[in-house]
Amino acid sequence: MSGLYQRPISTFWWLERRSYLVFVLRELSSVFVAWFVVYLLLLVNATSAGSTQYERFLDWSAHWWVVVINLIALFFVLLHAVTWFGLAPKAIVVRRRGRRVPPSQILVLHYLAWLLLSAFVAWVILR
Amino acid sequence: MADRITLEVARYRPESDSEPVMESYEVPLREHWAILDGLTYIKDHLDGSLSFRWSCRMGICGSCGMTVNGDPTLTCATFLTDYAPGPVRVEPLRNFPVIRDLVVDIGDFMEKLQAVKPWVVRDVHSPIEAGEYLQTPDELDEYKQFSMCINCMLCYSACPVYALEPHFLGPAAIALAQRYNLDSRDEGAAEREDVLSSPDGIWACTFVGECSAACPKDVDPAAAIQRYKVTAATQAVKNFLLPRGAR
Amino acid sequence: MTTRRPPSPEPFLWLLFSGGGMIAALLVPVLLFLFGVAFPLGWLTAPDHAHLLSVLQNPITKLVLFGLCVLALFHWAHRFRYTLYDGLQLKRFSVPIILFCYGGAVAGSLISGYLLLRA
Amino acid sequence: MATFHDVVVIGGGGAGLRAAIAVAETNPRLKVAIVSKVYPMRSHTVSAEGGAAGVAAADDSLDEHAYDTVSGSDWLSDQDAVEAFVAEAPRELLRLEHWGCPWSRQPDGHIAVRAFGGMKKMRTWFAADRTGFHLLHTLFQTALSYPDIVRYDEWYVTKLLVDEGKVRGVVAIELATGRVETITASAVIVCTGGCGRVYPFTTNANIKTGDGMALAYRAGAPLKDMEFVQYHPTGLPFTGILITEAARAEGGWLLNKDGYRYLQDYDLGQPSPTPVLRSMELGPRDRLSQAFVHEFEKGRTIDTPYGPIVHLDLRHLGAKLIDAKLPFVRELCSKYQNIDPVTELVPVRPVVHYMMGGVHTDIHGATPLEGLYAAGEVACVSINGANRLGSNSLPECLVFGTRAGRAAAVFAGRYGDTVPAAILAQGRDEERRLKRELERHAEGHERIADIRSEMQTTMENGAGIFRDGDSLAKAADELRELRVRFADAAIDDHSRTFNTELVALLELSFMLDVAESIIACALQREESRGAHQRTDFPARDDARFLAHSLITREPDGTGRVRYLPVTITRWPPGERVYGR
Ligand SMILES: Cc1cc2nc3c(=O)[nH]c(=O)nc-3n(C[C@H](O)[C@H](O)[C@H](O)COP(=O)(O)OP(=O)(O)OC[C@H]3O[C@@H](n4cnc5c(N)ncnc54)[C@H](O)[C@@H]3O)c2cc1C
Ligand code: SF4
Ligand code: F3S
Ligand code: FES
Repeated sequence: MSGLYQRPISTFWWLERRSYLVFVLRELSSVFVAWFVVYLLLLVNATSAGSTQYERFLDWSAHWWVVVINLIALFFVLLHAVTWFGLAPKAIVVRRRGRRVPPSQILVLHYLAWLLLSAFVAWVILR
Repeated sequence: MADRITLEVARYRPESDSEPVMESYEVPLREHWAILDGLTYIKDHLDGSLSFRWSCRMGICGSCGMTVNGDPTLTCATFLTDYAPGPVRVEPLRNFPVIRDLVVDIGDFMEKLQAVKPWVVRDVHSPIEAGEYLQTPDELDEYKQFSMCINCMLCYSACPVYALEPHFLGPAAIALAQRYNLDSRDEGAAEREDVLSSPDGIWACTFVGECSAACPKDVDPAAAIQRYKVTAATQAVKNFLLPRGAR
Repeated sequence: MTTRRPPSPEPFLWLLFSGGGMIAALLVPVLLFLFGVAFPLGWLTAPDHAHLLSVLQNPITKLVLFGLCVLALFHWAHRFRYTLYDGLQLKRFSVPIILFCYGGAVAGSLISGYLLLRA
Repeated sequence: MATFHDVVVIGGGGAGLRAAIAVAETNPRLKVAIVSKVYPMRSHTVSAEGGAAGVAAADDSLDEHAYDTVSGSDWLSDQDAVEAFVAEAPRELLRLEHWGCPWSRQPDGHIAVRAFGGMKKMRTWFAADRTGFHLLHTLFQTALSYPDIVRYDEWYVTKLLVDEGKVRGVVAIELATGRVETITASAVIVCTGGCGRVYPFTTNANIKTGDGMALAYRAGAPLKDMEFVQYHPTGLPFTGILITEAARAEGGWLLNKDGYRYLQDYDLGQPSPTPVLRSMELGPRDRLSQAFVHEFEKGRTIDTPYGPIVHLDLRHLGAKLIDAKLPFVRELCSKYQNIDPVTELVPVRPVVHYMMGGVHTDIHGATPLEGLYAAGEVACVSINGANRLGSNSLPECLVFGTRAGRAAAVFAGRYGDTVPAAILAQGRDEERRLKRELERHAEGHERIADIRSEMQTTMENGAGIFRDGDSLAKAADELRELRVRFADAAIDDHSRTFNTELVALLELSFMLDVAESIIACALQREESRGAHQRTDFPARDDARFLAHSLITREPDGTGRVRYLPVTITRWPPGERVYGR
């Protein structure tokens, strides 16, 4: 066959379509999930090291740049949560009495679980 | 409404071009005219050398997929008026080698399709005289959605993983494998597992989801892939935990 | 009898990834909001040290946090690996990428285990 | 260069795929190839919507299916063929079920059947309203499981190679490269489908250009009953997209401009709220299309930019039934007509749909030319006679595809792979001819599309739902002129790679042959029967024309028509009665 043309793929292919960009951002959310683990471990470390260390951590966490990082991280983590719940019903097929539970119901259940768990965690911490 | 619209069409003539060039044509803008009608108008009246595939012009044969204004589209099922006042960019489907103008090479998919064994596999085929295999409407619903694929290749064209990783089995082939896996008459799931659950199979899919967004027949190949990931992962855990004989 | 390939690690990695994705989606937003935003900005008063320590020292908390850390790290490792493959088209460096990602997850898991046990 | 296969099947539609599988099943040692101008799953079978008939219900019988088919054909079908057909259809449909076809089911898991036009019992198997799509994909995917079936996808056959009265292969162009190759064989099965594109307004896909009819005709095989062209009563205006008969079988009504169910005026029974088999909207297609023309003449149709229309009313069926049984109809209406049949009337008009005629074969799919077989819409066995019943065509593809495949396998098994030198020489000649055509037409002046559309208008005016001696004679003259103009047709495309304009040119030349044969046969048949309605000879004339017309090509290129008696086994010709 004379010359097939193969379209080159640009390094920035994910800028070509909005949906690709959202996808890449969604994938990048994992970096912020990892960041959160680091942040959490710092908190754990400080807490177990005593109240002065804990106060130090609180002060550090209030630095403007730490807050900015965390705000960005929160945005990405929320993006992660929303996209994750949005896609979960596609993978999960639940059957009740032989009938398939509609995906919309599964979605609602996910959000409910999210809400309850978040409230519970907040209660444990703020109690 | 203006009565004409411009189509910018990608032309690629392998004998003379090293890459596609865009050419503009003016075609009538009429109600009910699909993009495809614009292209056939060009071929019939303006330039007979434009090459593209089409056949049924009712959205079922899967021939006429192209990239319209950047989106993978069935050109017989999208209408010029939706793009008015234009211009409309018509290019070949992305992610496939271009043979000529708007015609792409889908040989790769045809091989992958065969690789997933899209046919009923059974240990024992019951004789025709024994009548049909019973299948309730609910059992039919289990796989029906995945049986709607017209092999139009829009999903491959939309999937960035396929663009980057040509060995990726891809959405439609996996959806069709699932169509048989979920069919109550089929017993071939184990035979398909090796191909599906390979690094170039489902695990290469990062759930971009664009395949399902592009699919004109609501096959939802992304769902097929994710569901199979759950199945394959469960199977792998089982294989890992249970000794060989007990499986 | 069909001959099987040696079991591939992909399904297990994917399970870890999915587990991490789910637990991260459920727990991380609220935790990050409280400790990363609300307390530092003074929207809410941070819990006192004694209370937090007692929560932390509860074995159930330790278990949950350990699970969260491990799964979330593997979630990152898996997703980040593919982001490097696809987003930056670095698949040709897959060996160092795999080492970096999953190695990082394993190391992070060990550290988190140590820190949580000690707490 | 030449490749050999024991059996070459031209066409990868329902008939071609079934035939190829039958060859592989009959004799696994044979090498079989499918040559198709489109990927098999793009073949036109994919568009079939309504269903496939085969006796399945307990209250039904083979005899009743046979009788409906024979009377539906206006007694022009061969009854031995019909009997074989109805006997084997259920088996073939079941086999397809075993291969995975997602037939619609009853709650208990058995196959569901629906009513169809001209059928006295419910016996049409369906897969929602995408029957052809599911049938074709099932066949194609099943064919993939036979490693011995070789495919030439997107290869265009230009000629059958004949030596000493035996067909020994084909010449085909690989579209992707423009390469011309001789593919030799011991037997060739033509399964190239119909020729609706000879007319301007048709349900048929772009690829249905009668290639196989012309290939066989040029090779010396006769065409049979070419004057019988089926108009389907319900096509969408402009696009010609089919609204399946299943829409009426599920209870749809045809209304004229006054909202009146006009079919009651045409001896098709009395209206009732629920569908009655073989009555009103469930009458046969020829009668329904003819009724439309009469309504038009009475001024009771509705004028639109795309011609006169009547309305198909599905509103009383409700969204639930429409979504369950006619989802594709709803999709097509909303996509292509911007209407929702749940709440709105669907505009429809008769549209060219199917060729009853085709390559003359016996009940084993064999043509009079040794080594040449045919099956599917391209062939005329004949079970369809003067009018095909809806849902008989898909099972016909299966039953006679199988039969042709078996017969060809047995025939080819007796040959070795030595191919006469004369065949190879012919192949090289054809290659040179194609090259010359391209060069010659590069200098041409007439647009292919212009000639084609004039041919189509000629056919519609000359041999439409109603025709007469004058209109046919005029059409014959016009076709002769078009042939002259065709010699000067222009090709803009000088590339070898995927040259669709060359294909269009070759298709047009095939269509001109087919068009001429339709006109010639229609001129000679001085009676009205089924889909062939002569206003100058309005009555059926069994004394002269209870016979198949056979047209063969004379050395000078003209067609010669003769007649072959109809085989009658158990159902002597009678009156066609519907609605009573
Ligand atoms: C819209 C529509 C709806 C229908 N609905 C029904 C229904 O509900 N029930 C029913 O029984 N019937 C129905 N029919 C009729 C039925 O679908 C067709 O008669 C039947 O599918 C024809 O199948 P086939 O295999 O003969 O040909 P096709 O499916 O048309 O296949 C022809 C094949 O030949 C190949 N070919 C043609 N020319 C060449 C060449 N020169 N070189 C190489 N290859 C070539 C093509 O590539 C193709 O693969 C319908 C028809 C239409 C148009
Ligand atoms: S899954 Fe959808 S988009 Fe992909 S080939 Fe099938 S029909 Fe086309
Ligand atoms: S777009 Fe591609 S990555 Fe997966 S979900 Fe669809 S196949
Ligand atoms: S032409 Fe068949 S899908 Fe568009």
